[in-house]
Amino acid sequence: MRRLAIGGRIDRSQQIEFTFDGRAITGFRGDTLASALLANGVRLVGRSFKYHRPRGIYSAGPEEPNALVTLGTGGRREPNRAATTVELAEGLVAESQNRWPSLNFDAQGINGLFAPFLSAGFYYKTFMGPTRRAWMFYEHFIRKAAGLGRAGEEPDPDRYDVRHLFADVAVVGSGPAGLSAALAAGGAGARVVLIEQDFAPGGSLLSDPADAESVAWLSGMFARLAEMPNVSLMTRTTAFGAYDGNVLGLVERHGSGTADPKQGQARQTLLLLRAKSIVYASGALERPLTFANNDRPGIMLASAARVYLNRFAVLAGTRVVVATDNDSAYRAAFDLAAAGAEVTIADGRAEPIHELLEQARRRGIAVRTKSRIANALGSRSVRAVTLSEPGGPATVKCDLVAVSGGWSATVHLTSHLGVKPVYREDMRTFVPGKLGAGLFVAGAVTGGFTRGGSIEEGHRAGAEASAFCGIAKSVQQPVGLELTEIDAGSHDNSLSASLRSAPLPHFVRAHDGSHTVCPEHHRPDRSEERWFANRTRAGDEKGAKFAAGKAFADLQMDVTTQDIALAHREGYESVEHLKRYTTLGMGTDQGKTSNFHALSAMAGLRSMAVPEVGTTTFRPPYTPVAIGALAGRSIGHHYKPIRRTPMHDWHVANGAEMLEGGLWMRPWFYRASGRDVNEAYVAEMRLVREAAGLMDISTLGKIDVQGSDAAEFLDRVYVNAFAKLPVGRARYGIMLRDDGVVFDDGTTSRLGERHFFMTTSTAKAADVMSRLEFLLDTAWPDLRVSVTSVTDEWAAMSVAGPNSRDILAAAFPDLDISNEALPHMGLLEEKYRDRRLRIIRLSFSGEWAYEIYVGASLGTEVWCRLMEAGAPFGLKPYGVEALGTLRIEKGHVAGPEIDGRTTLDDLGLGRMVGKRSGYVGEVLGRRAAFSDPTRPRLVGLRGVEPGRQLHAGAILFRPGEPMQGHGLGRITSATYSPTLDVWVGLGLLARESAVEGAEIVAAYPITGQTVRARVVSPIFLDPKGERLHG
Amino acid sequence: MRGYSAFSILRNGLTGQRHWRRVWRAPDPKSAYDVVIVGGGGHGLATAFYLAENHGVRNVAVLEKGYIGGGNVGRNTTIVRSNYRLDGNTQFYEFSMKLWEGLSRSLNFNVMFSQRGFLLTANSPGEFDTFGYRANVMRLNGIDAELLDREEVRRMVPYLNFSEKALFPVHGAILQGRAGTARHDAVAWGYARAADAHGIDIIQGCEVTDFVRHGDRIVGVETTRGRIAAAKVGLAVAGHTSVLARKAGLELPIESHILQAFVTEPIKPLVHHVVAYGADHFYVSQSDKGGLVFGGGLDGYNSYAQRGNLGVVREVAEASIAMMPCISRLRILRHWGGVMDMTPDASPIICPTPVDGLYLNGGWCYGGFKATPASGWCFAHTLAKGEAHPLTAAYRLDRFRTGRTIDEAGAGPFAWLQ
Amino acid sequence: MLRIECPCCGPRDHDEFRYGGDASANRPAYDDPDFEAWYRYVFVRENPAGLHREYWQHVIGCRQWLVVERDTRSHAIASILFARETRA
Amino acid sequence: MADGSTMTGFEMAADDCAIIQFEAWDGAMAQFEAELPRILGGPLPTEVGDTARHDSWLVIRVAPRRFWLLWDGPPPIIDVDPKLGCALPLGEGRVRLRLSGRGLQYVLERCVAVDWETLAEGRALQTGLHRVPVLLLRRSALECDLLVPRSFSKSLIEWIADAAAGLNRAIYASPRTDALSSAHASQRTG
Repeated sequence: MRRLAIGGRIDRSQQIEFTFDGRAITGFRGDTLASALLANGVRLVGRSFKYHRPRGIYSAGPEEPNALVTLGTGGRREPNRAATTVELAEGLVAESQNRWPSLNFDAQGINGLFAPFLSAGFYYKTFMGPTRRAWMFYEHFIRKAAGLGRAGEEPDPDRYDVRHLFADVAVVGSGPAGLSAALAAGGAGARVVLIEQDFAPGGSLLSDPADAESVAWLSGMFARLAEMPNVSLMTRTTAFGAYDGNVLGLVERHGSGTADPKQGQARQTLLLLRAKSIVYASGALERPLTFANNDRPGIMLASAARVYLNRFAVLAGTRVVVATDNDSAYRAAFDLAAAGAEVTIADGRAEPIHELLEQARRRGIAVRTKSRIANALGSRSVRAVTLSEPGGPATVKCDLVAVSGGWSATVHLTSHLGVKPVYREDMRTFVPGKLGAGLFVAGAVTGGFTRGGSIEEGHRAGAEASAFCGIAKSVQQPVGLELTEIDAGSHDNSLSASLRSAPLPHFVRAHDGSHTVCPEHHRPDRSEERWFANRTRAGDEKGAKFAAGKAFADLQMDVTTQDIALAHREGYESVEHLKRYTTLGMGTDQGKTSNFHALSAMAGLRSMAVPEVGTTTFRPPYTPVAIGALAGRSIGHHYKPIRRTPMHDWHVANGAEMLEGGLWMRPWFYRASGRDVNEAYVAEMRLVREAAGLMDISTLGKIDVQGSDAAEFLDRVYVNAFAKLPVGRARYGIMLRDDGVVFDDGTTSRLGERHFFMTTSTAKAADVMSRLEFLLDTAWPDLRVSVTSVTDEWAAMSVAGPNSRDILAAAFPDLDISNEALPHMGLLEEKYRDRRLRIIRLSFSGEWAYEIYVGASLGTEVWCRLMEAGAPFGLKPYGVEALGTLRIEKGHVAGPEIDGRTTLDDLGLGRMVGKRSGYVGEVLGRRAAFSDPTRPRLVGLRGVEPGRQLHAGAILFRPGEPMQGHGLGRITSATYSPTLDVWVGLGLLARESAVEGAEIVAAYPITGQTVRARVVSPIFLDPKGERLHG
Repeated sequence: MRGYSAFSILRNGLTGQRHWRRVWRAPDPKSAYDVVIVGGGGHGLATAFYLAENHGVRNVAVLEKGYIGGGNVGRNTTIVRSNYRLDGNTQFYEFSMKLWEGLSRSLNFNVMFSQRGFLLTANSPGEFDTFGYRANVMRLNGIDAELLDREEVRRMVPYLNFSEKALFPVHGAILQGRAGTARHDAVAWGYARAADAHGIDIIQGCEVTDFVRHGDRIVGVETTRGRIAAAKVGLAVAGHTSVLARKAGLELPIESHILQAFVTEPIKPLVHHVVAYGADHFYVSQSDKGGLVFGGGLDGYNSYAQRGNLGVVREVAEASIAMMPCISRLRILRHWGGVMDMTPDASPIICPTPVDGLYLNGGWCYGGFKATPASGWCFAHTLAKGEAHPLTAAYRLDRFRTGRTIDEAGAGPFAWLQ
Repeated sequence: MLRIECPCCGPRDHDEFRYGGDASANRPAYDDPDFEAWYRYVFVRENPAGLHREYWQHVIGCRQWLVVERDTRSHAIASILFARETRA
Repeated sequence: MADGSTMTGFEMAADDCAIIQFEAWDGAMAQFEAELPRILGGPLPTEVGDTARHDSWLVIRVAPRRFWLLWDGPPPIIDVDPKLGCALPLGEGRVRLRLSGRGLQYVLERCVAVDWETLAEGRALQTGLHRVPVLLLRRSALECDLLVPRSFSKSLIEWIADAAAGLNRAIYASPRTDALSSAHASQRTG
């Protein structure tokens, strides 16, 4: 293995230092990690998943099954990256994985000795005893042995971004078909996004020798595309998934030349591309060959050997056996020979075409027909292969085996939306099925593997795609490759900024000027398939003695042909069972190189045709996607957008401990009130009961309801009547769901004959709003009602406590807030500094209280005005914890009681309905079970053991009853009542037991506590409401 | 059935795995059975097994239109727990848990039931209160449950987000130690093998296209492999319940919705429990192979497509990092969707139906996997005796009419919000 | 990602919308006391594998409730109307 | 496609503006559309998303029967015939963010899932910004306004500032609102 002195698309002037397993290595700009390792003679790159066999570099792309490494350290540690897709960058730290203590000596290599017992699914058949929990014991060791790389436990320090993109035509893949499609669509005037996963565009053309005519063609295309401002080329961008609505999920990796992103730059960007039309020009992937020890380092795909040679100037071996069942590998053979390697071709076919044989002969390449590799020799590196030939076995020494088992069209994206691929017999590959409107395919993904054809198809698809978008200017088709003049000089100078974002390959003439008509048709025959099936069957019969070693169908998952045979023998013969039983195709490569052979093996075993066996479902992502990229910027404090009330900053500045609820930040308690929440809420309750407290209630949902039918509308959505509510008065109302269960509660005030102001709970505000709109749009469109959320419009605060009237009067001396002008449940609409001011006298705490609404921009001003005016009256702020406990004393239900299961009667609110009918939830609210005697009913619970705490979540039992099952109910809310100096709670208790005065036991088994309590009225405080009315 | 054991592994290892035989036969359907179970998923296969095992009913066929275990039993996040609070659910799921605990041994098939603990974080004081209620109910029903405070959670799962600035800080958690995961495919295969050993016919590639009636009674099914007569027909087809039931003239309160699941690349052990996020839709465990398996909420609209939308993928990714910041750099290998048969209260329906001869096992929502053993046990009872098993007495179809719904989430009759 | 073409705002990602379920179920008149009618409206679902009439509200947009016909197997959308346009 | 790191210039400022919502009753639309222009002294936009500008006001059609009147300065008092429709002030509940600069598209692509390139100048649309409903008004090639709910405004300003990380940007707060204080903070750290 060596780097050639000239040639390739690397920039020898830019050296890049990196480390692999601590060893400092140098590569060049334009290298991948894999090419740089190969160039430096690193052949052993990792250990396999199950048997810990030595593994090298197998491919040159995202299909890589073997060369998985861990990149980075600390929070940047990233396991299982395919070295073939890692763009070499300065300071890159790579580490081999799944080995201990070292890559060269791996203790778990011993697993190979136990291989006879570690067949597919062996774990389903054992580890079941001696005890029921025995599995947990075995599992511990199995888990440690499994897994690939080790992940970091520190947070990821890097930034990810999300971008929303729109295009007329998206083109996936920048090979000959994709470039032609982009040119046709772009030329027609469509907005085109051309997507390339590699850091260099060009697709398969990048693997041609630098002096090939295709290189000139490529630079010609770049030049033409660069002149089109409506065409964007995105390199380093993987289309990982196709989703409904022609949405493509893309991940763009930002190459900054260094291993880690620069300050402020995103490491990756998730691009959500909404395209009117999509052209899939995603190409094809070469398939391996299956033979004993086909996993040895030094064995790689023929196309990969060619990529390393021509693109990266790395000659991966000097004595090469090219094994193939089709024509395409001859290209690799010819190029390797031209680079000076001694090449032998083992062609499994009986009669390759004469022209190929002739060309091989001219290059001094020995072609052996009807020749297949039976076994590879060597352990950490291949050193020879045994060929199975009609005349008997032959051994050929070699240091590189380049294999080609045909090509599989990259159909993944085309089948993400459930379109099953169909089998194309002549090319032995699955190709995309019938796609929906606006979706097109071109190039190798269609199973056609000629370049001329790809260019033509690409052009046609691009034109059709733009026509689909209603853009139909025709554009001249690019000339076919065969006709192109070579002009390797004119390439990158004319490229626009949009193309320049990709590092351009350096086109250098190769030392060997010769070029040839390369085989483009891969002309496969089925002999390989039949041969493989026969071998598998033979293996099935001979068992462990099969061949000379393991023949891997799935290199990454260590699934052998024997495993497939075993799955078949045991009846796991559907492709999905095969996959699930053997784990075939479940690796990070998603079986890109393994699936087809496994399918054809199973087809052979079942004596069925490949399409009858079918294929497994292709799932996104096409290649693994970092979770961080999917989350983008929605992490940390941007995880969710937070809502702040107009007085937020005041609360924070004045020592409030804030608590999130429904994305609102609300004062939980104020630190001035106590050291912790328990101390603080009691102090804040006392404050409200004894003086006055000020509470920010801006988070309540607020809905403006207007129109001549507004009263009628409210009569229907609330269980209680609003039509007769006088202007200037407020009323508490309850809404049900259609199934008769309580939905939400709140207060609605009448501002005018046709105008109401509704409040909802904080939690249900959005649901209530949407439901009201639903009823108006779908059920009662004849009602003249307009509903609009005004939650954000108003700052709202509640001043509550015996001193509240004095405080309000002091704050707004011009207002008449006498009992006559503003009675309980009365409303005043006034002006404050030319803005609307709304004061409603109502109480949640049970104290004399006012709710004050003012335009949000004046919220803090009015709040401060009240605080100032209230200071002499002892006014202090209180938080939601105190609010939630104050209302318990008063027996007001809230979230813990309105839990989506309780009815009006359950909550003791049935009387609100009276004799009304025609409200939402009425009919189903009369379902039989809603009057069961075991149905819960709201009760008050008063602790009878001094100092012993009642707990929300405690389960209620009759005294002496065994404490098991679900009890008679539970405590929903509980608090210490400073007013009564006992613990009190609200509970839901079976109606038959909800007898006031009865004693009940509240059990809290988690702490082992049981507390006795008495069933009382839920209204602990001021049952006659004297505090409210004065 | 040849027994599986360490010895059989050893013997086969030394003899080239030649002695293993088919795990279940591939019989042609007979013309008539005592019971035909439609649906070769976990529930259908478990039902078949318990019909033979508990009730001696062996003349049974399980008809599967594709391959067995191809539906939700093979595409879930493998979580097994019994941490329910409402009467009806609590006992049923705990019974299922007990069956899980002995399942590998009763089936002689290692379903890899791993009781590694299910930990659900509480991310607000209010949520912690409701966990107290749930934990108390569990204890009172003989189910293990613990409440952990913030520090106890930190000791167990130090990689969660314990930042003081976290938007949804960890207040504590509820832990069920006996909960865990099982190897989902193995459950289908294990039941299939055990049922097959009792002589039950498991027929794959056999789609039921219609029902055969005699008067008002269902007396068989039409299939792509011909007519099959049956004294009783049991439906266990999850997401496809509505479509088949309608062919039998049965209207149901069921909607089909997509729930997505995700798996990352395999890594060395990192997540040792099942961990779920109380503040949003996210739950994760690590498979024995090493991949993190996780899921989120429903996609939110009726669907029969076994794939999800990218919006939910993003939401799940966001929630995962909010709960577990170190997950950011891990990569998703695959994501897929299962079709959930959602009911208006998110609880299942197992009962005889108003259509004579037709029995229903469906409406499992997203909770079907953990219920598999108990569902099979109770549905077998229902089919054998013609009446509900006491443990599934509450899972009646008419509960929506009577109001005896079992709505753990309190989300109301909106299947997509459950 | 579904793309739903709001009749007045244009095509948007479905996460701008709030799902409202089956639009083929007939809501009884507000004062209709017929238990069976309400039971069927609230609970019984055809749940077709195929074309499904369903409500969506463009809640992060014009707030209009829409009736969308969508295939539940392919997610292809056949028609979209304002709910107010669909009343008889 | 331009690379964000080389793009310069993005400014964001926040202020208040008066908004009045007009809604016509279903069935009274034609009369309403005849009446309202008389009161306003100018025509109404015809399609949702269209705007009509007068000297001191801008009307945006936000829904088939809804219009928003935006007004710099104290809100006008406009009575609508209750037989035709109704009016409602909404300006307190929203903050107007004014975004401009060559980096505008860079920022918007990272914030909203709508196509800026096909949004004509003078057009408005309602969409989600970090899943919060906002109204986006394109004022010119490199300028737009976002009307965002006041409770979310601080979060959204931080969100937009975060999207602009990597751009040279200036973020101003109008003296009339304190919503931007944290945006300054994020600018320092970003």
